[in-house]
Amino acid sequence: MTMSDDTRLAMQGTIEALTAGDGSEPVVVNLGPQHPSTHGVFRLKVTLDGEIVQDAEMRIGYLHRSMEKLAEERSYTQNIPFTDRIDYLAAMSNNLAYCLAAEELLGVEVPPRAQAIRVMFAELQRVASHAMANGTFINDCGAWHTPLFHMFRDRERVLDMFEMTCGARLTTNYMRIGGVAFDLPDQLLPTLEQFLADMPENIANYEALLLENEILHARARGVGVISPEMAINSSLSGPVLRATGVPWDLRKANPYCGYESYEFDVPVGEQGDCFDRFLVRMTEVKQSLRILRQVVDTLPDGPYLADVPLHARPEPGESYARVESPRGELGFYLVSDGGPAPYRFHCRPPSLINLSALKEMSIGGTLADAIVTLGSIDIVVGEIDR
Amino acid sequence: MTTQYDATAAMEIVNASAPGAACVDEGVLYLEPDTLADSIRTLRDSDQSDLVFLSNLTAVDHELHFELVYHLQSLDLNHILQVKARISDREDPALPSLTGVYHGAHLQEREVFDLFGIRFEGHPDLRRMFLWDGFPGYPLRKDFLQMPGQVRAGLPGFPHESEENAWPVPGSVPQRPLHPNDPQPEGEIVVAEESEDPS
Amino acid sequence: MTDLAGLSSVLGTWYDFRDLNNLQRLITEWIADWGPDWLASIITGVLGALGILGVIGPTLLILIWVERKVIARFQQRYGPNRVGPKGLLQPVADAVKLILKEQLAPRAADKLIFFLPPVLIFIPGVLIWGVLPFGPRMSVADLNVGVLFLLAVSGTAVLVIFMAGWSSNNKYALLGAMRAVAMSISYEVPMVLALLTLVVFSGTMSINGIVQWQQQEDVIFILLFPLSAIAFFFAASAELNRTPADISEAESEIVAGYHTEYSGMRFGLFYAVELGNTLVVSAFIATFFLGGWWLWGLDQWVPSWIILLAKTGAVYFLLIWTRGTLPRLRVDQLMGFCWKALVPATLLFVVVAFVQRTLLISEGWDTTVALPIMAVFNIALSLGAIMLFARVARPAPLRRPARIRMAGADIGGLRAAREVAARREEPQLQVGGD
Amino acid sequence: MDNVLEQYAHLGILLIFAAIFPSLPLIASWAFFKFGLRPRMPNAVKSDTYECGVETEGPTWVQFNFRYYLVALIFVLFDVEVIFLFPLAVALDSVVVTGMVAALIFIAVLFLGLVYEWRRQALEWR
Repeated sequence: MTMSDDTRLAMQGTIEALTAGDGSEPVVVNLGPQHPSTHGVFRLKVTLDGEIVQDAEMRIGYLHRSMEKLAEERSYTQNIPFTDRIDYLAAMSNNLAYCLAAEELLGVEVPPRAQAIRVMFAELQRVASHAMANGTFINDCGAWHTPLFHMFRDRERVLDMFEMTCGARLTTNYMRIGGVAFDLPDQLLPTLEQFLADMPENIANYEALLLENEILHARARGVGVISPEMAINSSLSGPVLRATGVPWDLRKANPYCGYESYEFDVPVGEQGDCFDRFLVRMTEVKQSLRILRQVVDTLPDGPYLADVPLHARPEPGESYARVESPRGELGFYLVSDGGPAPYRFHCRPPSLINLSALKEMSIGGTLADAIVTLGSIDIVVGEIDR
Repeated sequence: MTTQYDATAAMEIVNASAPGAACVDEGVLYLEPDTLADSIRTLRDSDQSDLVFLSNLTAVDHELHFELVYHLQSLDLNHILQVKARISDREDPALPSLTGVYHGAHLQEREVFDLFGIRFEGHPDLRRMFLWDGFPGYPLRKDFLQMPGQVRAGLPGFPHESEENAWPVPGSVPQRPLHPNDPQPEGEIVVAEESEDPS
Repeated sequence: MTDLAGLSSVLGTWYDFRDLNNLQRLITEWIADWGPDWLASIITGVLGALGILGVIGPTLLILIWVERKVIARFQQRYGPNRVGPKGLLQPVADAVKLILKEQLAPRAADKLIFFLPPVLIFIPGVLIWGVLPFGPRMSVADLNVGVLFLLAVSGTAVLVIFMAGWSSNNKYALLGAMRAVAMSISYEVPMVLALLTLVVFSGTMSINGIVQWQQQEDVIFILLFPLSAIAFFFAASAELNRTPADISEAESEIVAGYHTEYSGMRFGLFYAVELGNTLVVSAFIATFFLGGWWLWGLDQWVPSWIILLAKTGAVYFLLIWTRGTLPRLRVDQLMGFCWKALVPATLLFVVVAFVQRTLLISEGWDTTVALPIMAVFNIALSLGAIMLFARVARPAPLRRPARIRMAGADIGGLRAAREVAARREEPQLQVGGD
Repeated sequence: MDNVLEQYAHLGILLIFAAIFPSLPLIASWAFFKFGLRPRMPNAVKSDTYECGVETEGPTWVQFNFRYYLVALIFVLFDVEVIFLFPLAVALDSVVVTGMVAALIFIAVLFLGLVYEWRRQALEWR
């Protein structure tokens, strides 16, 4: 039987209309600002066709505290507590980056013991922050808080050590221009030794629970994929960049605080998907423990703080210092006009810039994938909004 | 160790394709604002400079002019270059957007637009990011709190908070003689309509 | 068992708690002495219904505590431990709080349909208790088509969920309701097929009949049809909206799914129904696949309903365990798993059941010899089928392993990335893959 | 026969109780409201549709592409046809081999249908 072209076309059209679900309308759904998995007041506005994300747009600004403006009114030392609040899950790293920028501006030499202590706390902070990142990531995949609570246990121990040293757990305000605020208390090193002794077993437990979990693989593999070219072009950094296979780590590329004297490796992924980001973080924790071991073994004696005037007035000039924070490249750009306060204080926030490619990562996936992708980027809203 | 890329070498690369687009002053590379995007594209694509990674993009208000600061990084060659561009027009500062060169410039340019009021021509989605539409003025400008149209010192409340905290309606702004460098309020102040979301 | 010849035997059965049905029978016969037949029937019905609700009500309160405590132990927490001894009164406090809480209804909701679901959703959940045999004759209604009744009644719950989601006029609720419908109708099929296997093999659609068949043949169905049991367990946990299949109320995606807009006691009822359904489904899994009230003669010494409750508790613990351990699947993965793995697997075992049953009947084999052989054969077949389906139905991205390499001295951009990727050494971490 | 009806009557009684039971806490809640123990103070913000704290955009009741109407169709086919197997299963004692062969042919047709759906990507999400 032959069919006229018209009939064939009409039939084809009918089939296409049926299979494409024509006639349906997109639905705009807001995830956030008050949503269980946006990790703060962050809003993701997605346009859905059924369950498929057609468009994703982020709306931020619910937490804006105008830190950059406030900092222009305060002296260099007074600005240190502000940096805690930028990324409240990695306060030590933020302290460190800011102090490095201020030291560059002031030309301060930091004593070796202070350098080692800074590395110790930056790495402890990385362990704590990655524990939080991985735990909440599994939660975003739909687990019922169990891995999160287990990882919180490690984070608690790190925060206890922070408290022991500087009296605060979250907003530590520990680093100073020229060193650190206090020397290590006597109890710290034994506690840290115990922590280092216990962690390998804990990590082995997490790996046993999570790494071969087929559902986790199914949820995170091939989701939120980004190519290395696109990642570099989008200025992504940290585990998100390294998961694409680009071995860029400022601790190796531009060592600060004597990172060049410690042995560690930079883990990189292959696919650039959510699972690789998770694995890179898991592996980085092990490398951080390796660094901590070396810091404890080679901790030098001497002063912990250089002699810097409390209200120093640097020469007019500018400095840009970066550290590898748990979330990526964290930079502080300071401009001095010779006054007691910075003329311009700018923070390069990894959380914000890592979101550059969120739309590209989410489109075409399902709503659930968009949530997993957002969780794998590991944002801190305090750092996005500042 | 990340090295500083030589500004003179970068200037030669830029000027080879577009003469006069770059100059070096006290060791810092300044680019002509009009051809900024093309110059940076040249620096990105050149094998010698290879500045593929936009590390940082921000602006500084130097009162008489704005200075745009770009930190460009080469990952493979491990060097960094600081690039600056100056705009002296305070009323409608504008320069080409880098979004065509670096996708990562997208959010950073929006941030600079939000806080400094510098327009980036060619940016696909240039809206306020941290502050809500209709926020009067640009907070990181040095003259922010002396703005005309500011009824009293300090910031007004959020639009929904109360009547007396509501924003100055354009007609009700006390008319004062404006300094030539001050932004004109008419074009900038938009009354928050109904109660749209604050982003 | 009941012989009402004399007072001593009356007392004998009165105190025989193995089967509470005896008590009911006594009442019926006492009423029959002076009243009409329908009165006896109604009174026994009312007693049965009160008995069921008397089980459900307190059990729900205890179960909330159990679930929170057990999950807390998985998560290295204490769980509720402030209200009452060991926190046992926490659920009571919660219930009081929910009753005293303001009940909001969104302006945009379809009010009539919005108010009905919290009540309606209870009905299928309670009704299927009616066909659950607690003992040899101990059920509210021992239907000869009990299996069909169970499937039909439990299938209506999804309508109520859709009513709730649709009438809320909320996008999360609508998404949750849509997901619930798609998932429930899909998982209905493997559930039906898994039960069909049992019906074919035992030759009866009466639920009590299935238990009695297991008693008679001294075998439990999970040994004979392990894959059907697994499929039924997973399908049931999907119908219950529990992790790993809780997509219709996935909190990290759509806040609370279909009951997002419900507050106060209306939300409390949804919450209670979820737990109640979990309990009744555990009981049915125990009945169908673990022998129900029967346990190799122990039911002669211990009241049969205690045996059933113990088995139910074991299944319930398994459900809590999966909830506390596993992440959630995506909606398309759940559908794919249902249609590409569970449906063919259960269909395969329906065929196996037909063939084996026919062999038993027509060849007249001795079941004490034939059944163990068949069990071994079926277990081997199940393992083979699981391995086959793991290969066929596995999504493409999972076939490659995920690898983490160490960059070593190569630090940089794309060029360094290529160098790291080209190195032939073993990756530091390699997980997954075929 | 009478016995079967009695069983269903019991289920009917259970149905009534099943409707009353969940109503009790709601009635209690309502009574508490009457005694002034439970608040009811709706305002514009409270009775808004919840959408994470922002106003909802666009209508919710739209034609919604759930991409699973095909599955709904397959479900209807499967469920209806599988129900036919239940009587056969119960009556297998009397029809034995003939019944088994009939059942196998029936299942084979069903299975072929499933395989066809699978091959035609009807079971995929997209």
